[in-house]
Amino acid sequence: MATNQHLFMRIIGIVTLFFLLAPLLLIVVTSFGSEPTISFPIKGFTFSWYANIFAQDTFIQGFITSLEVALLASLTAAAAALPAAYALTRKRNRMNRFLENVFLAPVMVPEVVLGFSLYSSLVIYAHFPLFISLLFGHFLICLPYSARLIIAGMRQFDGSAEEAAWILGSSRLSGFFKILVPNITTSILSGFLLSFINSFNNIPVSVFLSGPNVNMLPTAILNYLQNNYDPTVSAISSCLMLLTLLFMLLAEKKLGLKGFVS
Amino acid sequence: MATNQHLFMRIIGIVTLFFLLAPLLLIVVTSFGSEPTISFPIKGFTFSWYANIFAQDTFIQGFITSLEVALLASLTAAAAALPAAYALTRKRNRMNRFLENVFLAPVMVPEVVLGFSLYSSLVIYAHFPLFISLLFGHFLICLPYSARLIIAGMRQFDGSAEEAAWILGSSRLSGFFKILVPNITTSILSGFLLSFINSFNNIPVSVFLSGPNVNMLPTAILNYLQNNYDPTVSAISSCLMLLTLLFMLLAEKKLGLKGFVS
Amino acid sequence: MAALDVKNLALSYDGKTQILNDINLHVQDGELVSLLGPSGCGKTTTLRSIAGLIKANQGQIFVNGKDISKVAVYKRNFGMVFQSYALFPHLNVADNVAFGLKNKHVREPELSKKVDEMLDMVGLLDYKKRFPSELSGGQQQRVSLARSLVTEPDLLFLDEPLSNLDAKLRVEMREMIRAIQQRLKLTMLFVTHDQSECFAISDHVAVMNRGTIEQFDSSEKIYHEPATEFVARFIGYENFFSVTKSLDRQHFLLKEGQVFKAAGASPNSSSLTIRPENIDILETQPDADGQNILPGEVLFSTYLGDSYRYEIQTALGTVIAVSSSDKKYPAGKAVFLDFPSRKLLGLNK
Amino acid sequence: MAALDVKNLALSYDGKTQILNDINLHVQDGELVSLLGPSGCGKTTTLRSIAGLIKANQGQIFVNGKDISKVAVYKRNFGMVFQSYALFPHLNVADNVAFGLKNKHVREPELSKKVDEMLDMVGLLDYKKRFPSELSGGQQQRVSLARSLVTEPDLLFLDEPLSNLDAKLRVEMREMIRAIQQRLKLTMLFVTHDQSECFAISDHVAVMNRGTIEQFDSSEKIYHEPATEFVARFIGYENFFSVTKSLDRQHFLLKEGQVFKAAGASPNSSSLTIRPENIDILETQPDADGQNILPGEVLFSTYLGDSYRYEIQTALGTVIAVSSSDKKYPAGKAVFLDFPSRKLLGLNK
Repeated sequence: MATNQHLFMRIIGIVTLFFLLAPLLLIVVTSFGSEPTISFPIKGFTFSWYANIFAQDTFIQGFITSLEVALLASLTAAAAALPAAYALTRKRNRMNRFLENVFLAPVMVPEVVLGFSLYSSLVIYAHFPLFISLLFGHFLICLPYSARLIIAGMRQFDGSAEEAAWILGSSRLSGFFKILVPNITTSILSGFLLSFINSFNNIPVSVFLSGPNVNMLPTAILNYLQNNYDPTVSAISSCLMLLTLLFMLLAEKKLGLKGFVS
Repeated sequence: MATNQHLFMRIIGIVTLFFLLAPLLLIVVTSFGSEPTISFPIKGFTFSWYANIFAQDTFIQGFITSLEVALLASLTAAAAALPAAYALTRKRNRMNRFLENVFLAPVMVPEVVLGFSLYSSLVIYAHFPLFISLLFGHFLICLPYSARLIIAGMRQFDGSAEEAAWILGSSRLSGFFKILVPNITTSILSGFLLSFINSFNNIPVSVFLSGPNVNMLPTAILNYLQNNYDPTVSAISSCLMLLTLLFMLLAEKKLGLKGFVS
Repeated sequence: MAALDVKNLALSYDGKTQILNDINLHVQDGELVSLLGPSGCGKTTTLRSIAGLIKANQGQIFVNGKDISKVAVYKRNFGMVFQSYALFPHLNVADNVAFGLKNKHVREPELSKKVDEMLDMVGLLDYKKRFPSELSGGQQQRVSLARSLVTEPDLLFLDEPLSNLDAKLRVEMREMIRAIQQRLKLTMLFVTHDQSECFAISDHVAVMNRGTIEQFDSSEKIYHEPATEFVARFIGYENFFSVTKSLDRQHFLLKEGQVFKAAGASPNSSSLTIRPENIDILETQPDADGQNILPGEVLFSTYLGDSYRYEIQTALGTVIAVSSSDKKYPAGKAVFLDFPSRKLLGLNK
Repeated sequence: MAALDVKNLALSYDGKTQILNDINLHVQDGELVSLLGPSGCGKTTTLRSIAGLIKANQGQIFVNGKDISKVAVYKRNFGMVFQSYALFPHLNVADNVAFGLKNKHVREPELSKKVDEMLDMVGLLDYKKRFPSELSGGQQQRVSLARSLVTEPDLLFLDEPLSNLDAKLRVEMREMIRAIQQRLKLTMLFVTHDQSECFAISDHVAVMNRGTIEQFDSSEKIYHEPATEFVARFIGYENFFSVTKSLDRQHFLLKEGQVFKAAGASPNSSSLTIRPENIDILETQPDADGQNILPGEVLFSTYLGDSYRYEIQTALGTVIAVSSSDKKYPAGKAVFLDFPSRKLLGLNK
């Protein structure tokens, strides 16, 4: 059975890989096509669709907004998750279990509902500025990723090293920053990267909390596609893939991708 | 510092809870409002928006499509992940590590790119039926969740129990089904539930692979909102939240939520 | 170093179950005292309470006569060696050892000098730049020892420091700890569940059971004169005979009707005990008066390398005897057991 | 049960490093043979190769003279007790034990009868309906034993079955295993790294080192006549003296220039060894001819409970001696060591 097993797995692997990779490759190829609509095989070769990205103000501005929002949301989520996770992992009582669920809960609310409810309450009802609302929505998206990885990292780290630091004359605060934090940087960074990618690529929340001058890149792409079907979208998709790939390679190299994909 | 720590964490917890729960509660409340547009506080009380859900063919049909697609995609993903995870966890070599990354990869492709590429290749280029393409996109969404949880479950299960079964006269196939599978049902079910919820609520892939008669509920809601801002959306959002909540309670009760939120 | 006094230490997490119960300890300056007991007896909790890692509900802790019960853990000037080594994974060996000194604001060149001296003492000077993950368990434990000694603490705590090491290393490490302790005249409190480790290393031993100290005495006294059946069992006595009443200063009537002479037992002993290796196995009934002689039948034997261990069926139940004679008695063999009256100890309940 | 023969078993994963090297074993019907060695010596790999869980590159395995090397593991009719117990967590005790019988198509009422008999034998009949997670480690291991015995296997393998149990339970379990083995005349192969466990239970012992068998002999012979320095070290000899040449049948010139008389050593011995407890410590030089007498100075002593262990500085380096005398020699004390010529063993390299 061992070899049958292996064969079966390879077939699944190859089929998955094909149906996952072929469409992605197709996008990359069509982004260089000279025809005015996306077509395959391509007739001529051009870089003009890549140039066109920069002609579209909505993409440039979307990219900048995406960077800003993803960065700020990931940072604040990590900053909030770090002390919270510390308090949570030191003691295991009912209150802490409840709070842990709160920190991990947003991931379970259907994102369309989350986006719609934030839009209705923060933007329409409370008249929060759109950018602040968007940022808060993305903070909620990022929090579970950071919290999950930091909690896991702290659970894994032997608590007696911290106790040793106290006995050797470190206060609790100093032990936290000198001993605990340096030993869970991988978890903190993984959580940050995962937050960033998810926030950057998010659609359901961003689509509700966008408006004039506040539009993230994925929603800008979606909007553009409603009126155009030209290879500019292929080009920008290729750029996004390239960025994600670079990001992942960096993460794999620096962090060993620990807890990153899985 | 211990008490400061605790206080700080509570403040973060309460703020998060407030900004997460208040908007959700607002949606529930407005779904009962009698005004023709969403407003708060509500002036009158009515169930008519819930009744209106059933008057909108697009919601009913979207719900049915969502159920079908999420169910089929989760099931096929689990069926594919089970033997693949088994082969992967038995031996740790380069080929298997590569294949493991393949099974977990879809989660790392920006969903807007995944949706757009599947639409361009499967629907436009290869002329696959829309429903099949949608199903395949959701299979890709589900696969990482099932694979991740089943792989984790198998890693955790003591392999010598299977060896004991072989020595006691079970073939490899019989050991797999009689010993391994019954001991990782929690992982299998958790993976299935997580797949199902993510598939059911997905927007970025569904939005590209929808069309006449093939439309999932979240995209139907999105479409509806582009022309209307009446409490019907609040009502259907409330229903979705209720469903998710029931689902989670069921999962917590049956599976102890093991590896479900985290 | 310093003397330690613990007075009436008590701990309960829920106010109902008593984890520690009226713990009293006196450790002299330069002495090594062990807390010995099975897992769950409270020995580690006692150590952690004294160190300040756990807050006791009640009791005082005095170091050189000064009450430090209210002093924060990081101001107590103690050292501690953990079972899990508890090294700082992100710091190399030298930085691990220097950590406590830096907290005390010791500066270069004194810092490096002290670290080097200490690493030299534990034989790891060549490993200065290594990281904990690159060291074996024994090496990690030596770094841990160096790290806790370099700050010249008033007291050194060792929490089962050897139990993650293999048998050979365990003997080496315990001799090294004992040698350093005697050379530097350190005051140490050592927690272990291993009686041979405990006897090899300690000046005094506190045997703990269910949160209380059952006996606190010198190693020799604990070994030869266990006070209670629990202590006796824990340190390797295997035969226990219930006493119905004492007939005179030396003779005891057992539950089963036999009379045993026990030369040193107190008249109010509730049971008698003897080590398996102190019972003599005879093939024929001796000519003597037959006192302390019991007939029996060999049930089962085990080869121990230098001796045989027998389970022998007697009128007093199954008796465990160990004989270092080269001759092996087969199962079923009828023998006579001689219980030397000086080796029979009296126990309280 | 059956006899086992292993011929020229060899294993290498990469074709370069030899994991197992020319392993030969003969286990008679009804005999218990142990594989003893440090971790990484290949003892578990040998066991797993014989059981069929690992495919060896070379060699044959015969059961009752029949070559079973090519037979699939699930058709070999063996039993195995794992270190991790390896019970089926989703099945209760009775179903765990019944698992192998069901694979052999044993039907009710015979099935229940056999299961009950076996559970009765290991004393767990009352635990039939419990699940593994509700049992203690010792109980789980007894279920594992029952599960592997109920199918009446030709051979029973035990892979460090006791090493997850605490000290007391370990002694109880090993005596239970030995008793059942002798009563039912089972053929067993037992893997352990613990020499006392090994001697207590085995008829024959194979001491392994780096994938080869260094010595395969009866327990007594291994204990009293270790063939190599590795074997001697592993079973507790601590003093080794290099031989420069043998002067006659009994006298050996040591590297340091001394001459030792060793009554039983072979003339081509490359070193002499003696157990710490066989060295006599004397306070004054004996009147005799001075043969096998060495002056020394006590460096360090350790209390072992029933005896003291000394490190003594001599012209032959540090000698380890154990004295059960009540008298303790302090550090610095000048003593004379007597090495009884009958207790000095000769070793090959």
